[in-house]
Amino acid sequence: MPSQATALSSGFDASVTPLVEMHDIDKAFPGVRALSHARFELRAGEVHALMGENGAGKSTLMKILSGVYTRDAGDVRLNGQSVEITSPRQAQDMGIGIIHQELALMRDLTAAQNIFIGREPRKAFLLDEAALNRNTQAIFDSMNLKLEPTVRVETLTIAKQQMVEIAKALSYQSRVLIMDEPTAALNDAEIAELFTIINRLKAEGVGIVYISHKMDEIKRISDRVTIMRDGEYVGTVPAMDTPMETIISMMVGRTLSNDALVIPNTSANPVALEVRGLNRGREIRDVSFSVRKGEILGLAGLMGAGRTEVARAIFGADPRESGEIWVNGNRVGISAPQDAVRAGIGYLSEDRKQFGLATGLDVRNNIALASLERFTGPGGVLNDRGMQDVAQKYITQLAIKTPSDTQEARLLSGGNQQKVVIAKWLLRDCDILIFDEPTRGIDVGAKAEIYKLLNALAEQGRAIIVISSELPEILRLSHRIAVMCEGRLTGVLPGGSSQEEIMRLATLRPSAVAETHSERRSA
Amino acid sequence: MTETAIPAAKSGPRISGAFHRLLAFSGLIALVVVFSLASPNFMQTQNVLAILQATSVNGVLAIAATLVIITGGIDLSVGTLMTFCAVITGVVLTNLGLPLPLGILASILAGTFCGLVSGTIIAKLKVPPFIATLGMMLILKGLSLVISGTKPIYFNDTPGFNQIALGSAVGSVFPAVPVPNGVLVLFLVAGLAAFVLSKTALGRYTFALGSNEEAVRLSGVNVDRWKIAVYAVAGSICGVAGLLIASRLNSAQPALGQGYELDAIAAVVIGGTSLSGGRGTVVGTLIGALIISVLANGLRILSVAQEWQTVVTGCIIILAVYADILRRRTL
Amino acid sequence: MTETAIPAAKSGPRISGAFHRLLAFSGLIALVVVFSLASPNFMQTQNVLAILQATSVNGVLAIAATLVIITGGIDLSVGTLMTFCAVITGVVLTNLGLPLPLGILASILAGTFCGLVSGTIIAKLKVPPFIATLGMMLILKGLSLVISGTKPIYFNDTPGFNQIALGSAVGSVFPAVPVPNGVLVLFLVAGLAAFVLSKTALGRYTFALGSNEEAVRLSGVNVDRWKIAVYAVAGSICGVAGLLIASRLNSAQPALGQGYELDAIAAVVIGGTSLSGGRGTVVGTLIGALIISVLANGLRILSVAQEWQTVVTGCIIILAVYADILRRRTL
Amino acid sequence: QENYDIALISKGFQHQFWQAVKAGADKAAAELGVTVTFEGPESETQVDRQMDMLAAALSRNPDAIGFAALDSQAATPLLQQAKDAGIPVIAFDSGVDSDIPLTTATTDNVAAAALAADKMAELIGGEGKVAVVAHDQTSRTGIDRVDGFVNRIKENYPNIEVVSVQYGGGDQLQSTEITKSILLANPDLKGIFGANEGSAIGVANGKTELGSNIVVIGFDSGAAQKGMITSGVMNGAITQNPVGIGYETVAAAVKALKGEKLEPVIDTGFYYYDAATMADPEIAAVLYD
Ligand SMILES: Nc1ncnc2c1ncn2[C@@H]1O[C@H](COP(=O)(O)OP(=O)(O)OP(=O)(O)O)[C@@H](O)[C@H]1O
Ligand SMILES: Nc1ncnc2c1ncn2[C@@H]1O[C@H](COP(=O)(O)OP(=O)(O)OP(=O)(O)O)[C@@H](O)[C@H]1O
Ligand SMILES: [Mg+2]
Ligand SMILES: [Mg+2]
Repeated sequence: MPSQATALSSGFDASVTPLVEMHDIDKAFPGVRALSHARFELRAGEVHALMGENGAGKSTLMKILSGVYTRDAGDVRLNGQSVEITSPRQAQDMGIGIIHQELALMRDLTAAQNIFIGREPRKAFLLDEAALNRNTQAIFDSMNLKLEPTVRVETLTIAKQQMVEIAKALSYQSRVLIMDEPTAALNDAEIAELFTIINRLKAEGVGIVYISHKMDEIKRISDRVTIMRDGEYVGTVPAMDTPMETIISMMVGRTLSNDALVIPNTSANPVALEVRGLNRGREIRDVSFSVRKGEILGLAGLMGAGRTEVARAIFGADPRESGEIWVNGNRVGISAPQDAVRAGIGYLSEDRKQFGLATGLDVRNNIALASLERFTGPGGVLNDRGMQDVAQKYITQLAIKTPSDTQEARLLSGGNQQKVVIAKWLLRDCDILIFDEPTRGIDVGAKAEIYKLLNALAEQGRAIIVISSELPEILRLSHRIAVMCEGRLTGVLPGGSSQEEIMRLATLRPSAVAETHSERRSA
Repeated sequence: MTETAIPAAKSGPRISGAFHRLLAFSGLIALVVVFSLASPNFMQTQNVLAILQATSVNGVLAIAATLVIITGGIDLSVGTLMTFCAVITGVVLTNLGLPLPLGILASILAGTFCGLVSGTIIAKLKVPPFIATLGMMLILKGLSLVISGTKPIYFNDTPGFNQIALGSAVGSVFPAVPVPNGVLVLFLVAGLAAFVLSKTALGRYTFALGSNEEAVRLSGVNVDRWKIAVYAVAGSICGVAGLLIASRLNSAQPALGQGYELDAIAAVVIGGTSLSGGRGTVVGTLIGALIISVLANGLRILSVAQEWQTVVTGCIIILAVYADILRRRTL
Repeated sequence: MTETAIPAAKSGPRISGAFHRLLAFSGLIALVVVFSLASPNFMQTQNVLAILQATSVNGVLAIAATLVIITGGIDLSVGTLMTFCAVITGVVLTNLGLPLPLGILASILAGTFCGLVSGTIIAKLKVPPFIATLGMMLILKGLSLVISGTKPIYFNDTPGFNQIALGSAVGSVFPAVPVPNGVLVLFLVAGLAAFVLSKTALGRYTFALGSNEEAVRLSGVNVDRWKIAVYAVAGSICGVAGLLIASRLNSAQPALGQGYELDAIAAVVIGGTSLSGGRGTVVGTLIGALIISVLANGLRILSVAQEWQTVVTGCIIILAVYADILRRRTL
Repeated sequence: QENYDIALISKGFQHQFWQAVKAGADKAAAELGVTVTFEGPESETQVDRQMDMLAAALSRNPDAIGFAALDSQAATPLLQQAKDAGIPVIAFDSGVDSDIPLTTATTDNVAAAALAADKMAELIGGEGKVAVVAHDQTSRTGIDRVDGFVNRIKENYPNIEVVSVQYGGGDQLQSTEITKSILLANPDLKGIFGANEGSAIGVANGKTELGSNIVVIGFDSGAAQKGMITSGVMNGAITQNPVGIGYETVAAAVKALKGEKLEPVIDTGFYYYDAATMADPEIAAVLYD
């Protein structure tokens, strides 16, 4: 194992007082020791990445810093002063802002109302809605974000919701800005935009904590990396000079193999799923494609291209105006998800909190949720024992970090929640699987695990559609790549195509002039 | 209550909010049209005024309930709180013989105070709103009886008192439309509540709390304080309802009030406010309250047997709400 | 209703579920202890049996309400549905003169059918549960009066009928503890409901629906069917309540029932089931129902004046729930 | 003298009528040196709640019980229990179909309502349309008073038509709304009978609000109704003697406890009163505030 415990202040002048110091932080939840002697340090003007596997304690540590949780033990210093942070309000007043991993928006309010909640501009005791929207527009403009301040958050895709959260955090003009997986739902263009903002803030002397499972991002923007494992501090290393493999092995405690993509020849396999002339309004326009048995079809496109819409329409989650769906050469009528599942189609939603997880149920029942009839005996009595066994199997196989299979799903870390939802579909054993952003919020180790799993499923002869906004992921997995833009399928590429080819199709706009970022910028 | 979160308004152009709102009247208008055709007596000025008058107390209570329901809470105590406020007014005006303005003030203060107490129990002690306001409902019911000595308190010594609900300031200017003051009070309260909801910080937090209380808390807002404020405002509105009913009956009837909460909440829900919080309008609640009174009045005007009135009311409430759902779905 | 998602259990080791559940009795036990000390008559067999008897109808209704509330819905029609079922039994046994088992069957089938209708309106027409069951409540109230001709139907021609609630199968074996059959029925229904909730697919879906209905739908589950099933089962339980009350009064009282829904829902919520769905227990509901009857009985035994009974009941309901919240927080 | 504990289970609690019964009972209790408790359910439909109250009262082991049955059959098992325990039972307000109660202190509601019909007929000149606003469709008093009124009209006054009978639960506000809609639906209506205190006041309020001049006959008394009769809004009303009912019930219980013989029925009587007769000593004695 490479040298880990590099000095905390590596690469920095040790005489300057750090913005934030956290020492020996402990935090336990019932049945879980989330943090144990955790350590962290942040300086003004640096981007400090916090890395670790799912459930390593990253979010918990940052929630302690931002006043959401109180620590059980340890010391937090701000500008060298010991502080007690007991509420989010207090953290804000101290200049600590956070973008939470799990979106915390008020769905019935508008974007602007969300951003300025608690700090609404007033005019003689009344809310000044005009100023509110103006200020919001200014923030959106500075982010090059094309969004109406008056749009209700509920109607936004998670990517846009994530952008609203970012705008909200920026509006506080904090000295310390914590970003807990801000890019999990973003596409490349938006990520680039975010990084511009980060660099600007950095130049202004803001200290930024950056949590992400996307390895490439770490190299691109962070100055230092602190690695955590199982709630403990592992080490802090300079981002530039440390090889990625070292960071990963510090995270997972072993080295990961990085298998190259092997594209099997599936052209002779029978078609498993065929979609013909799918249409709905402006979101889905005449989409037709097919997937063969044993094939992984990547579905690429920019945010809002309509990939999720297509998947939901196939699955019967949303109505469609026209279009036929054929499974194994037979036309199937799908008007509700249960029809799709009966036809052997499974769909993993991109929004686990809203559509994937029954947060009040425990891990076991979430995994079994789509397959309950398999465990139902005479008289409707459930075989809980059997459910427990399969739950245990998936907890082991996917390395789901949970004290037991009876832990409530909402208490798991974000990435582990995602694994639970994946397990649900693996257990259901569908012949056709549509995975919408399956690795959102999942750590490198588990990601590799899931890639392996998808490959194994394909080898077993299943047809798989993977929707992902991460091009490397699409390229790493897909045997063929379908690309969408503005509701249309703009092309299908063979596996191993280049990023440029995909991007060309993804921006092949059928519609006339669309506002571009550069136009906005000049405005 | 869980609502299916199918992204509804995905296709088709958005139609303007005003038109949308106009259509919300459709259930009400349908009822009015049917009753007008069925009975010539229905649309007479006097009957229309009777309907409005009949809406006033329930309408005001329903507005109070609307505020609380938008926060995602519920208030079962609106009815008995109204009675309690009426009794307090009775004590102030009749038993203590103080002047009218003090009686009015006492009612509203009593309502505000009780709302504060409920709100505090809910926000600080984390007792679910259903339980806190159920407890309040019982406590206030008992206290009204205790304070009044289980007897009505009459306002015979305060001559102007019954003008609050029954007089007609409008009628004294336009004798052709003697709209009772009680109805004016209803519209005044509605206007104020709508204003508070849309223009003030209190209104903003009311919606925010019902939308995602945890998010509001994480945004550093003092959630408890605002929640208590909402219950207090709702309480003060119940105080207004107490004045209205006392004025109308020219007495504080200590035994009245229980059961009124169901009508009030029904008006709110018929008006399209969701019991899970985060959304709702005062206009919707007014329409809901009107639907209830129009139904009751119309069926009586048609001399439908009482047991059948109940059956028909049940059916029409379901149908009205279903029509509203269909309308929203197809738009 | 929004619940603050503050991580409740902040520190300390997990204690076993059984111990936890035992502590939930604490509010009830405290009440029993206080009343026993205050009055020697309270703990006498006869009075304990009277309390249990008084719990039976509300307890059964509360169990029906529990199922629905766990799905995130609400059922306001439990009280009038109970009455409707009693009236149907009256028609079958007295008016038609059919044999007792058919009367029992009729009550349960009537309940199931009405539950099916409510469930269908909710699941298929997407009418909010509050409105659908409010409508049902009114429809059934009216229909009970219509069918019975607004008069009670007596069961004098069916001699065994009043044994359903009043007889004592236990007493015929152990004469010292003549537990009325009505109480046995309550425990039987509770046991069955607890079994269904914890061991069967229906139970699992009940919790899942209340937890995240959309996630269940997207798991390929026929959400509508299960939802309708829950309301139907709840309806059949109301049918049992109808038998109990009819047997106890030896008559079907057509005007009874409205207002009973509030007591039933109160028992559910006092028992720790959340109105936002996804969690709840039958045992909790039983305790909630017992707390309500013990309170009513104890205060009467102590000859507390009726208006003060109400006040004290309100306070204790709030306190009992608050104590439960404190207990969960400190564990 | 022993301090007897007497439990009165009535049909209601909050209505002024029942409060007047309670007042009579309290008066007797004070005079006779006994303790009295008084309880009744929320509404007169809640037969089972009344059973719970009776059961709790029995558990208390009182010396005697006064009982106004909402449904006499339903109470039979508990009354039997009282008898077995040697607790004397006095019925009040309405009879119990059973030989357990030693006596019944009551009014004949059918006859009382029939008297209201006679007065109504007299005041409207023997012809025209009338209506009834009653408190309850299923309770004994509700049924008796509506039947008493309607049947007397049918039998004796062929030119009078009862166009509507509606029920407002004894709630003043609801009865007001009902009255207004009846008046608006029947502009030629001559009179309305309000079958209990809340209904009667509601009817009078509805009449005032619409500025109508129909004949209103009420039932029971209370300060409001007396005021309305004085002011002429209400033409007159039937009153029972609730204070007397309460008083006689307790007195009978004490007699029974002392082993004295009781009459099978104590008729406490009813009266028609109007502005002219209200001050008569005989009437004033049975009116209450
Ligand atoms: N409120 C809670 N109650 C119980 N356990 C919790 C709670 N919050 C977090 N945990 C547990 O604490 C551990 C650390 O969780 P945390 O959310 O900090 O992980 P993370 O490093 O952010 O992971 P991810 O990358 O998946 O977001 C996990 O095992 C999680 O299940
Ligand atoms: N809940 C919603 N309400 C309104 N519009 C929506 C909603 N969800 C998506 N849309 C719109 O529908 C279009 C297609 O969105 P969709 O989520 O299908 O895109 P996608 O290709 O899956 O992109 P991504 O998943 O990366 O966001 C976009 O214009 C989006 O703004
Ligand atoms: Mg995390
Ligand atoms: Mg998508």
